Amino acid sequence: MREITGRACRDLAREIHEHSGLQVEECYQCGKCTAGCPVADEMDIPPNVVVRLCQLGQRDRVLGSKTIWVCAACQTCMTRCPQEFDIAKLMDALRQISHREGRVNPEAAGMAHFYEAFLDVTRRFGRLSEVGLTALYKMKRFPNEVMNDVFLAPGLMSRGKLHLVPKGIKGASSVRKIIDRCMKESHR
Amino acid sequence: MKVGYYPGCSLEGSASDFGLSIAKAAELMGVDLVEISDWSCCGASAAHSLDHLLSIALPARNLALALAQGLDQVVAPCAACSNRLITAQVEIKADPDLGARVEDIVGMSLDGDVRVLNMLDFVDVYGVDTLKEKVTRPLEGFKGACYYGCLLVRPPKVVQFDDPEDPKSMERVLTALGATPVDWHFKVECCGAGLTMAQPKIVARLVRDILRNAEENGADGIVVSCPLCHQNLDMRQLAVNAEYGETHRLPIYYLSELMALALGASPKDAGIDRHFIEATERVASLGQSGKK
Amino acid sequence: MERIGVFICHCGENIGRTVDCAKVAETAGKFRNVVHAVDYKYMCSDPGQAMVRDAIKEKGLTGVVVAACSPRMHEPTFRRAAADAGLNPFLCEMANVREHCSWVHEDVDAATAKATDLIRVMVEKVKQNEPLYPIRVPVTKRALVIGGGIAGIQAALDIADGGHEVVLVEKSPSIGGHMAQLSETFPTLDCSQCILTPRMVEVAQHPNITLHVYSEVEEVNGFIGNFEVKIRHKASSVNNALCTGCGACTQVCPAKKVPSEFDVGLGDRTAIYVPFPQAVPNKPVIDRDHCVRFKAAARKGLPVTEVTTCGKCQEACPIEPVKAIDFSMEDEIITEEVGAIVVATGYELYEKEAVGEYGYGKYPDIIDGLQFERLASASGPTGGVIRRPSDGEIPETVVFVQCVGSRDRAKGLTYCSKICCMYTAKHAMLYKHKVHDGNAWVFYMDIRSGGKGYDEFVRRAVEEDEVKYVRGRVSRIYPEGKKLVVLGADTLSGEKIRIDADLVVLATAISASKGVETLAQKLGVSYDQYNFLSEAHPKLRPVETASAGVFLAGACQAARDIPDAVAQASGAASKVQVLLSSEELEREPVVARVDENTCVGCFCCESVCAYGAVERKEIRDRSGNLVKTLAYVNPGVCQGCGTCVATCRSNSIDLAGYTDKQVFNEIRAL
Amino acid sequence: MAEETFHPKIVAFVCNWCTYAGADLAGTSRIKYDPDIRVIKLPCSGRIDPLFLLQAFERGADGVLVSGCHPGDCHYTSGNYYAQRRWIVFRELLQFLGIEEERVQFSWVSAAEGGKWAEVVNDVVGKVRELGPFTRYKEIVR
Repeated sequence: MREITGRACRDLAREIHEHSGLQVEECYQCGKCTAGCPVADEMDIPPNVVVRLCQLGQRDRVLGSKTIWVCAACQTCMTRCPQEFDIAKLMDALRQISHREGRVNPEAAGMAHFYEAFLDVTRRFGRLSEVGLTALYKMKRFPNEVMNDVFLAPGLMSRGKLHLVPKGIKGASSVRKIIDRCMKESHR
Repeated sequence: MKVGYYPGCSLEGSASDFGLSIAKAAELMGVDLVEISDWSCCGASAAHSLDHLLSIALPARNLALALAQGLDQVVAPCAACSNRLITAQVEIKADPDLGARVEDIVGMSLDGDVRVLNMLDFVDVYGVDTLKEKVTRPLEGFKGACYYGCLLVRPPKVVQFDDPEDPKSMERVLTALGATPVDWHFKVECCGAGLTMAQPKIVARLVRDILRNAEENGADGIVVSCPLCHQNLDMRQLAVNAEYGETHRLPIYYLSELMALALGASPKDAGIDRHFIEATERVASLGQSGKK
Repeated sequence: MERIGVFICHCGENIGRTVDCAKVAETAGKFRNVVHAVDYKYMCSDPGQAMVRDAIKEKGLTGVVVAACSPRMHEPTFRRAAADAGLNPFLCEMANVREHCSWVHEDVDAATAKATDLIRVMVEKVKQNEPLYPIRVPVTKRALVIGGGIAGIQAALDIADGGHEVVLVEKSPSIGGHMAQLSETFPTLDCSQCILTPRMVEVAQHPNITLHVYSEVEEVNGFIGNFEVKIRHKASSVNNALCTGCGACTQVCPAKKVPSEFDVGLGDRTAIYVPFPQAVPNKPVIDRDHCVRFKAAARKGLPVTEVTTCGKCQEACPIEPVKAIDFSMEDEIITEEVGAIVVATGYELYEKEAVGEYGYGKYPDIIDGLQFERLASASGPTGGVIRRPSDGEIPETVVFVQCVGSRDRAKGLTYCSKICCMYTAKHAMLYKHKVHDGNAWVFYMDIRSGGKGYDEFVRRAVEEDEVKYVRGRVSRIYPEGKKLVVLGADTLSGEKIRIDADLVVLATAISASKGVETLAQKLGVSYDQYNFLSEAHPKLRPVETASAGVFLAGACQAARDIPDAVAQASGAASKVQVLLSSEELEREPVVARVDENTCVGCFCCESVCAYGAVERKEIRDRSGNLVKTLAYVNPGVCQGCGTCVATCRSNSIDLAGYTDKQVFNEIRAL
Repeated sequence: MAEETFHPKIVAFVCNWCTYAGADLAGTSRIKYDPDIRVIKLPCSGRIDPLFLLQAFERGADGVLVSGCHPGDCHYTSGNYYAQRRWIVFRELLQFLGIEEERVQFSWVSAAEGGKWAEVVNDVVGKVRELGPFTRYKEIVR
């Protein structure tokens, strides 16, 4: 039996409130978010249960869940939530905390790696280049995923849709500064 | 008409056709697109997934640049970009402290107002009727399923764009171009673009559902206004067919491509030849009759 | 020489916690003319009241100030106590140190200081108080009931049976309301019309009831015991005195495709119509917006009598020599005098057209609860066979969705509609009884079945009739082929659920009927943010309103099921009978008085008085010559708002209980 | 600069049916608000004589709040309407006398608006606190 304590409930509720101004108790568990979630079937914990676990102070379970990384951030849940509870924002918050604390669920590491790669490239060139992104992402994923499975690079290039060498921009350095500074501030 | 322009990263890469068609359409509309000089990535889904502050700061840099350049309106054709830019604006307005912090991080001022427009806002500002008058090749007989996806309409309180459950603005434009919008039911369903790379299987399922509903309702093609949606629906179709042993071949058009086309551009100039799913054939002969 | 007594109540801890009552008593004791000041745990208790009575007698008090709760709560209590001790009750005032002080402040010193001030203010006021004596006004022993649904019918019958005349006003062509539309009723499943129609007939035949259908309240004047109500009788184009209700006219009417209000758009009616077979009165009306003749007249811009178009109904009318159908009929304003008013205007359903995720009412096979009632009703458009509107097929799978609009902050309605859990269970049951191998799904958030035999009823639906209950809201409904795809979730198993349904029934929220707020304003009745009318006290005065003589019955006050509506209606009726049982009413003597010596007869007061209480009084000399005309305030009509007082140029009007002297004294005390 | 907060004397003239009841509701709902206010109950805002306000100032009030039923909601059908008309005239008088308008606030609070009553009070007290003590009346009348 898992331990559920009043203190744990209060603490997590407060942490989430401080992090993103959300009141998890606003959720009355109608399940409309789960009902409308396009990727709920691929989640290990349904969205409404994620909120429920937050109400019950189950920090480790939510931060370690696949769900928060499977979430496609499509915002359907919050758009239809009868309580106007911004569950998409909650998912963001949990992703951020989970990533910061290195608790990303191994099965969902792909998404985290993708986001990391995304920011790495942006950090280097100031803009995103799909080639760079793919390359970096694949390096992170190797050997879990093989090079040619998803991204149809040849096709793209023949259609003039990929540039091998990403266009750098003058402001690249300032973008790098922004990213580094934010990461530093947030990790404080 | 002069208006600021924030192409966003994908228009330089996988969505070059989007960029191309916008340029062409703008030219034919007589609109002068002023690119934000030295613009940078908005951080899209990665930033807000990993760091809230960053998800505000990256768009903020571009807003600051736009302001510095004296632009009061900026078109951000990519739905993800416009969404992030607007979100940043909204959050900064709501929380002055955050604003100050971001200004400090970006090292530029965010004073002043710059209105961020998605493609449909842009046409709206330009005037649907004005556009209609400029049409030389009405796309008569073309039945398009207008697909908005997530980021154009959600979150409604932030983007404040059209009806989040049954938006109509793209239909209005399509009609102005002489085409016929079909009534279908997946206008605002998610295509899973954000998951493209890491969760191909999920994406295949989502894309399939969208394609099927469009086909069932008799669409000649799906019309989009977001590079991520297009990339997904166009490129993924082959994957879907492989995954489910089906034979979808539904052309996916950018609204801007159809605009350019209706305003007289050739499919090639409109970038329509750059798709994965052959899309030129269906539209090549459209409106020849009505050609002035 | 004034001798004032001050009594400070601790109200247990309620006041004592934040106000240092003993200290206040001590300070108050030092006020000028205060000869007695004490504090006590519960002033409203018998011993507390005794303290007041004794002090009045022993110390010969000329005025009393009780510092306790709001006067709205206990002023009558203490005034009675004063009266018992031989002091005129209007020489007793209350200082509100609970609602306005101890409950809203935390700092003891600040609260104590404020309490002391509030008492000083009242002490200074009471010094200027004068003995007042209740005003007696006659009571018109008739009642008005607004709304002819089950609540209005019950109230009207009870009052009428009590021997008082009742005027019943209904805006539609027949009484019966929503209950007449229902098929069966929970939890007994007895036929709604079978139990309702006898009551409707009773109303029509009752010697004490005057029925005005197709009518609306236009204007309300006067006050408790003496209301004057103007009622607009809309032109029905049918002379009910002549009409026998034979129905010949409705059979020949060429406009046959008018969506029937009674069948909620699932069936059609003619332009001249009787809303339903058992209608009371069973007399048709012409719906002028759809009548061929009236439309033609409107097109040509001619009076309807000048056009020759159609007129079939009039030809078909067998009444001779004067036909019962009279195209030239116009709206008629009837004036009724009553002593009491019962509001029973009922409810409307929240529009499913407002729910985007369920298709904005675009899809014909997504219907609301009342529409399902019509489908299930033997007298309905499908003769009681459950057929879906789009193609008339019998649905194999029906999904019922609860809480549509209700308990939904995003949709602007935060309240529970109370009856949906029950009628949804009933609907699912009725469907299963009619389509045995059909599938009935119910999406719910909670089952609220508090009521006699209610929960057993729901359990029966689940256990005996195999209705599948799924705990979760539905996120979206959209068509796919001939089916409606319902995307829901079962929060108990954590599963996302997709059901391909043939028919979807939305339990849309109970909302206040449109325009009820305008009526409320005419009646001086307040209403909440959802336009439900407000009772005088949520617990102890549930059928009264803040406006004396006006009572509430049924769903106009909040969502109600039939038994509750009927019970409340009987409650309102008994309140009315209490009122009508007395020959005259005692009214608070808080009324304006004119000083004839200073009045200059400018009659500004007359122009601002909302009650027409200001009359012109002619002063004549002995030989009868008119000396001057002065204002005179009729104490029976005056409601004591004091607007005239503040308007009077020559400062010749004053308001008993709130005289300039009293108010200025209060201000000076600060 | 550390100075103790100024506790203004604020007189509220309220109608019995809406605002007084609203204030009662604030009480029953235990909504806390600033104690620097003293309520004087009148049957209707229509009863409020501009002289009451002047008297209040003369007796050293730093601010005055006048509150009645919402337009259309007056228990006496139209009293609050006349109160408002009178109020408009009175405001000009204030300007003429040179009394800062913020010292006199007019508001609608219904019997159902306990929360609003608390806000209105805090708002008035706050504004008057900023203005500081009202000393000018004596000068003006002299």
